[in-house]
Amino acid sequence: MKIDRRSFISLGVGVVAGTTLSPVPWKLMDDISIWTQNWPWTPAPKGGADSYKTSVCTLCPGGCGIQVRKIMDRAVKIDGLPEHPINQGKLCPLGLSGLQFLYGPSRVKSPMKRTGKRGEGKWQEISWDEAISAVTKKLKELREKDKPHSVAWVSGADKGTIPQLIGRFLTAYGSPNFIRPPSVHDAYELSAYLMQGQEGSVAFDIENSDHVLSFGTGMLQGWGSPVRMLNIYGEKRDSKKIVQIESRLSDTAAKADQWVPIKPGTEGALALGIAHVMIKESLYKKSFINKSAFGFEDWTDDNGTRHIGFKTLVLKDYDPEIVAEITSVPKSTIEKLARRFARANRPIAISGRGEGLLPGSLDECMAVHALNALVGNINKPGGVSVTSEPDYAKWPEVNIDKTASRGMQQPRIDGAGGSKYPNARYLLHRLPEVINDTKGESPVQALFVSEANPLYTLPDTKATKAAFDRIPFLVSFSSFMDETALYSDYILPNHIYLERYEDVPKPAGMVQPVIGLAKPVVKPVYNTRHVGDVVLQMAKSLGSFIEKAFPWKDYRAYLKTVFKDHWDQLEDKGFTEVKASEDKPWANRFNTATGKFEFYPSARKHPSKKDKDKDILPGFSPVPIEGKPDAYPLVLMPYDSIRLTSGNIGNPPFMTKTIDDTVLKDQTMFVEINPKTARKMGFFEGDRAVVTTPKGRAEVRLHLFDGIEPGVIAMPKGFGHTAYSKYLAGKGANFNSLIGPITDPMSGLNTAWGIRAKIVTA
Amino acid sequence: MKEEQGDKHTKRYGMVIDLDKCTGCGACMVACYAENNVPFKKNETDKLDSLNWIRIFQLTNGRSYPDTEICYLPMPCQHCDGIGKHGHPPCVSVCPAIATDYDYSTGVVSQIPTRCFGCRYCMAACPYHARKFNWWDPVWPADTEKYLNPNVSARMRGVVEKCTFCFHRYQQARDKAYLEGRDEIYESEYQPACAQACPTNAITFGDLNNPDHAVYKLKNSPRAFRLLERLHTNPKVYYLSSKSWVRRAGDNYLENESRPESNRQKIHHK
Amino acid sequence: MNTNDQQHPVSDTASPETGDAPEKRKNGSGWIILLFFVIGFIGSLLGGWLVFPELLYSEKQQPIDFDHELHMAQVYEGCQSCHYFRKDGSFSGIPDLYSCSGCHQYPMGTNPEEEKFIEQYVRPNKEVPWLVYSKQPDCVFFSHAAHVKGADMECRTCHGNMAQSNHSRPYQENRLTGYSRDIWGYNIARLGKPKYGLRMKMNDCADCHERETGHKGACFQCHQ
Amino acid sequence: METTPLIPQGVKRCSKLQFSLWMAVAVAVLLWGVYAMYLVWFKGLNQTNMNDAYGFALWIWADLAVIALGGGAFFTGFLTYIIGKDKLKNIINYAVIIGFICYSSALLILAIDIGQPLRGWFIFWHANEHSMLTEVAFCLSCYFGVLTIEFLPTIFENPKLDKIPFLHHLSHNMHSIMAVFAATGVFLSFFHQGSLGGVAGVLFGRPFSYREGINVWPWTFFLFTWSAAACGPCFTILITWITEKLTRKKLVKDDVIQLLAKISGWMLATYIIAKIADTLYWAMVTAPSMGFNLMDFYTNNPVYGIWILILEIVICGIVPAAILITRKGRESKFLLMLAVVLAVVGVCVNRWVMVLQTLAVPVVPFEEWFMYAPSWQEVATTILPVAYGVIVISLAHRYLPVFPQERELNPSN
Repeated sequence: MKIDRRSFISLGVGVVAGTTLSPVPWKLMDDISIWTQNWPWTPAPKGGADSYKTSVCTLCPGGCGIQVRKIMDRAVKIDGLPEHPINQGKLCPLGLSGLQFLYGPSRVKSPMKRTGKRGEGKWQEISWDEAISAVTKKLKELREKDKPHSVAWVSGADKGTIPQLIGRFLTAYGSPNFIRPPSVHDAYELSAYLMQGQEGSVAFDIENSDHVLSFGTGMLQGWGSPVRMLNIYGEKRDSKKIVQIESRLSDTAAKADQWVPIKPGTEGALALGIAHVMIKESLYKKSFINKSAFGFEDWTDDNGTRHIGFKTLVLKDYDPEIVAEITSVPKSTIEKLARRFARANRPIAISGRGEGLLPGSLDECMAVHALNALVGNINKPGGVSVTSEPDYAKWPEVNIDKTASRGMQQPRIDGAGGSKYPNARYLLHRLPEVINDTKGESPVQALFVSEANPLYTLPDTKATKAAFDRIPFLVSFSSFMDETALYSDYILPNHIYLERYEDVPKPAGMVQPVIGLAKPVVKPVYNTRHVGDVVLQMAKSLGSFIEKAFPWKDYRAYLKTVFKDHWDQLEDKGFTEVKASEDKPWANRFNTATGKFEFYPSARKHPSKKDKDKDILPGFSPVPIEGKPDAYPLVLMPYDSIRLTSGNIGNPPFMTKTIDDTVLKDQTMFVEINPKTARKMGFFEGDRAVVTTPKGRAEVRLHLFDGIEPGVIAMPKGFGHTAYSKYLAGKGANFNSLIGPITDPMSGLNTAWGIRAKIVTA
Repeated sequence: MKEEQGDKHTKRYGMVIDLDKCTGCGACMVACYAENNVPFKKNETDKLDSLNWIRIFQLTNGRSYPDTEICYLPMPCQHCDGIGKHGHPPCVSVCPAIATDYDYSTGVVSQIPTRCFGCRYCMAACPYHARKFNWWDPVWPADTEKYLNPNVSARMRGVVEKCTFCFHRYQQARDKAYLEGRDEIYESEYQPACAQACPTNAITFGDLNNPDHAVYKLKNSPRAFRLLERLHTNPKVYYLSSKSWVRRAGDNYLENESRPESNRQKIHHK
Repeated sequence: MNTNDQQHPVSDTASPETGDAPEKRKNGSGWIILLFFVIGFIGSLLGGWLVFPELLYSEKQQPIDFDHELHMAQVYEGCQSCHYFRKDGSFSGIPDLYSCSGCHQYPMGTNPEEEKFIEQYVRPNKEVPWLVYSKQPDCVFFSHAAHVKGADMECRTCHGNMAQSNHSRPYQENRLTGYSRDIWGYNIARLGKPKYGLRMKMNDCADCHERETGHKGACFQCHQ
Repeated sequence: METTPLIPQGVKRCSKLQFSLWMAVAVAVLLWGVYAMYLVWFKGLNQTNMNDAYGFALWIWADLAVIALGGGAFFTGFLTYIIGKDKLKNIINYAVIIGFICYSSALLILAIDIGQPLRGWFIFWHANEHSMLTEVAFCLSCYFGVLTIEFLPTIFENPKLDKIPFLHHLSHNMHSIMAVFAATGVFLSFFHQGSLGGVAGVLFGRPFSYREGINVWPWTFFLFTWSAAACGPCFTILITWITEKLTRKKLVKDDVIQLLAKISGWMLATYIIAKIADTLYWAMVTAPSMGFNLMDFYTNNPVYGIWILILEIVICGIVPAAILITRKGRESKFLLMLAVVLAVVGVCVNRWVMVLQTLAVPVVPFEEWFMYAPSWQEVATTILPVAYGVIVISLAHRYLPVFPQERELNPSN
């Protein structure tokens, strides 16, 4: 038998025919497509019984209740807690992204010690024992050198048990330098303290107000408790008029009933112009002014000196014609604004810019607050009230030794509460300046940072970095590799909110005294530790009287002691209402020297002696910004977007994904410019440009936007991160690197709302 | 339909989005990503290469400072009923492999990524750009794979995906109803993630055929309009706006052509 | 590859010029050519129908040999005693360790499989990696509630008479797709009555739905 | 080498070296395309510049264009076997080969274009009979089968293969029933050319391409078939001319070309009248009912504006039609070739417009024009079929008796 080529071909044909009639090709074709439907590299999440855990979101001070859906031990979704009084089942994009923080790529997975240069990102994982002993060693060393006051701790909040624990630790250790980052509430609280004599948090009963006159507050962009504000907007839209005074058509302005464009920085003048119309047309609430106000009319003091009152000042200096010139708001608009405000049943005036991370000018805040007094809507439903802090976290004084006592008597490094700024409590923005201005050894020898990211959030990034370079010992407690963590010597990563217990104080601006409790909804994903526990362990390690000041086993035990009777409800429902013992928010009770609402705040201590009345009364002087108009013809302002976090929490990938392509394209951010300004300068939509300010420069693109005043340009806050993960780092520029702080001479607060700038083609 | 016997009528699930209330916060988008296992990339700024089942558009009235107005418009899949009797959306009939269909019992337009072979004809057919293509393999960095929702399949590279009105939630609600021996599911039992999250309650969802559901009344509001009604896509997503320029921006009109407010009602009840 | 071995003699004997004189060779080699065709044809048919299915599937044993009949005698609510519906209407499927260890914290009998279960899983608190014969892929939403509660179907209609089994049969897995062999069925041609329960490819679902409800149902009825 | 039996008798072919060099260039281009294809298949469609607005782009255009140009095969077949224009037998082989190349390229491009090539067979197995694309896929595959059958006899006529009696007889018998295949081909082509037109025409969400029509078939259905029948033969003429220039030989007699050109001319003329009527109805009735003016589709477009419409209808429609239907025009070599090129460009522009401009025009009023430029991978995979075509034609020309008149026109010395 000969086997030739043809036999072979024949065999092949037979094989083909046979195979075609066998299941092989058909089954394989099917199975291969099934394989593509179940590619091993496309995850198929495991199912199982689901459960819901309630907790509170602490990503911002909003205090929303959340329910976390879990499948077995995985957390798969965060939704709003329907029965929660603040958010009523709703949630903001940040809260909804929470699980990206829990499982995301920017977490610090274990305690770390820096091995490379600062900020280089070279780390060595260490154990918790090593980490805590390294920190306490440094603390002991500083105490031995009699310098406990050179330790400072930047804490993201000053209310709640964790900040109080930290404060107590510093007290026991001997440092007065507990510092919280600035907030618009600094100005609110200071105004309320000066004009009403009440210490506590300022609440705006927007729910029950029927006319909201907002001087630039980003009510729908993250101000106060964001979901509360959005919820009010959606649910009570028909029962109130909202007027937004702002130089940019922000989301809030766009959704307001009326948008009043204004020359930026002149909001205070407009408030006084409105006051002028109200007084002149006798539209103010006489019953309140006559009975409960001081300093409205001219008056004579005990020494027989004649003082001018608010009325005289406003009638003399703030005629609508003059105000129209200052603010570029037409006179007729000012009059209409005043009449509508005065005639509303429960009008409320609110000052502040955007989200509220900038305290702003005290004068402006007081001028706006004076409007609330003119309509008598203070400490009333639908108005502004001051609620004192609930006293659930009060413990016996700490017994401290001489070293600590000496340390505690040292002036605060940031100057708050000192002779220059007696009314301020924290002035974090001054810290870099103080350090940089000190010759020789830095006044801060060790800096602890928890739930804050000053290297990103402080104005003038360059100066901040220079100051940090002079601090020999830098510890971050951040859960994430943020800018400050990346720059520190040790990272002692905190659990994130979904892994830890923490009480959540009443959110800013809220009337109802809701206290929330964040609870661990999943086991800690990484080798992290609760910062409260770490503080307790540090105290223990320092020993003697410091240890004795902290008689609790761990943070949870401490928390349970604090909340006593409230604990069960907190554990069960996740929130409770805790009222201060004598709190009557609606009581018409002022604790000023006169017992009245003071247009002329006698408690306003002012270093200058000249022209006292005008300086003490709420007045207007243009809030200065840096830069000369001839070199920098434009004004650069930041804006807040609710889709972009600008505080210590970096934007999660989900939120970055929602950002429009007219705000960020590839890695470059857009600066908004009025088409008229752009045309004059020869720019078109999407053009690349360089923005330069006296503090820095940034490469940007231009977005032509009709909703911004000609001559003003605006950029979003929250970009320009250099840390976190590739999903955030390197996108756009940080506004804080383009601006420096401007200290309000009266309050010490930062007032830098913008800076002069120029743009040139890139 | 043995298992559907209890149904009193055919449902037509739909959505009413109140643009007067929408502040453009993006909560709907994020809630959707989180619920539906939508992945994310380093660069999501190319909106034509970015998986979004609902996307917020910013509309402006085109006037200059200070008369400018803006309006946010969230756009999910419109779940069109289509020309003629319902069941003929632009995308369904074009799919060569029946990877998308119109569910007559709920009115939901489905998309089955495992059936889809990625020809993208449906994307060409959809005037709303509601359909998105998986140009990339989805990647969940670090431990983010752990948060994936087991009720929604992750999509592989090379297929089309879109908003499903969170139909898995309907299925879950049905399961519960079966267990409890109920024929109907309650309005509150089936709400998509976007409607659930929306902080201003701008998104209302329910059965457009059911007079007890909130959407039934809202869709007949004088503020109501739909996108591209003139194409007879007959969407089940309605929008509300008190501003006439916004209502006009929802469709194409010839110059000098006025928006026929009265005709609109006719199309509604087709 | 034996084809290569054969090719050499072929090219040796059949020199290039053979192509020019095909007529001469034709008579003698006709049958051989046919024979080769038949060899190829029958061989690949046999390979395709008999060998291929064996190669396509791998076989695994369940971690514990489970006696359903024995357990059925101990429980009061039939299958749903262990394979129950959760409150939200979802189906629990194979019980987790927690459910089993309710009874089996300590040995209840002397069965070595039970001992193994307690030793290897209950003590170290480790979930049993059961292999699910009827496991559907991730893209499938199968509503047990609709079938068991809504349509009053019995478990064995689809799953076969599991309740009377005394041993866990081997689990066969498709090497390419990772699917259980039960989905396609044990007969590669998908003919005849299946050995265990029903075949569970999409067509099988659709056919049954068409029979029972008059239509196949919309995509989203069973897909997620 | 000239005597090797692989090359048909009595014809002259270039040297093996020359041929190898020529092929090497073509193969190099082909490999570039294959590399791009590999990238697309293994890394996914992110290798392209397509996006969610341009789900269809260069490839689908190439597909549509190549099928329209391949239309020469079915229409010439129709004329030859069914109408009985025997003269065209002298070019039908080449028309079939060109058609074969075009259709196999189209199938390959489709296989690259889909996101899940391994599931491509779903279009047959899970077919949705309502989808134009299903119709396209079925007719395309079937017609490709028909073209293969039509091509086979020519292959079997290779002198070496022809010596195998089985193939010899097979080839002979196939020739005799070729009319049946041609008829099948015409039937299939009518539907898939039409359904390709239907692909865009049925999109009632796209006012730019949506057309009313008869029953389920929009007007574009018929216009596509018509234009393919008109321009396909022009492409055959063009390729024949290029082949003649490259081989420096006359391959087809002028009267054959003239006949084909004349028929094409009349097809084109009638087509362009229908196209103008369709455009007018669309511009004046269909589009305005959807809220669009004609100019809405052509303004805001930074590249071509209204000129693309003028190019398609006037320059590449009316002009070539006018040339081809006049004897003088046809008989001038220059004008004939100009007309043929314009007609080919015209049909390509038409397909381009129906695919890419359809997607570029924003329908939602607050969206903007969408712009697109192909990536190199898309370009390479689109050029791949050209290289492949060059290779197939070169091989066919060298080894197969494609042109019956070649020997007569080039008597060997």
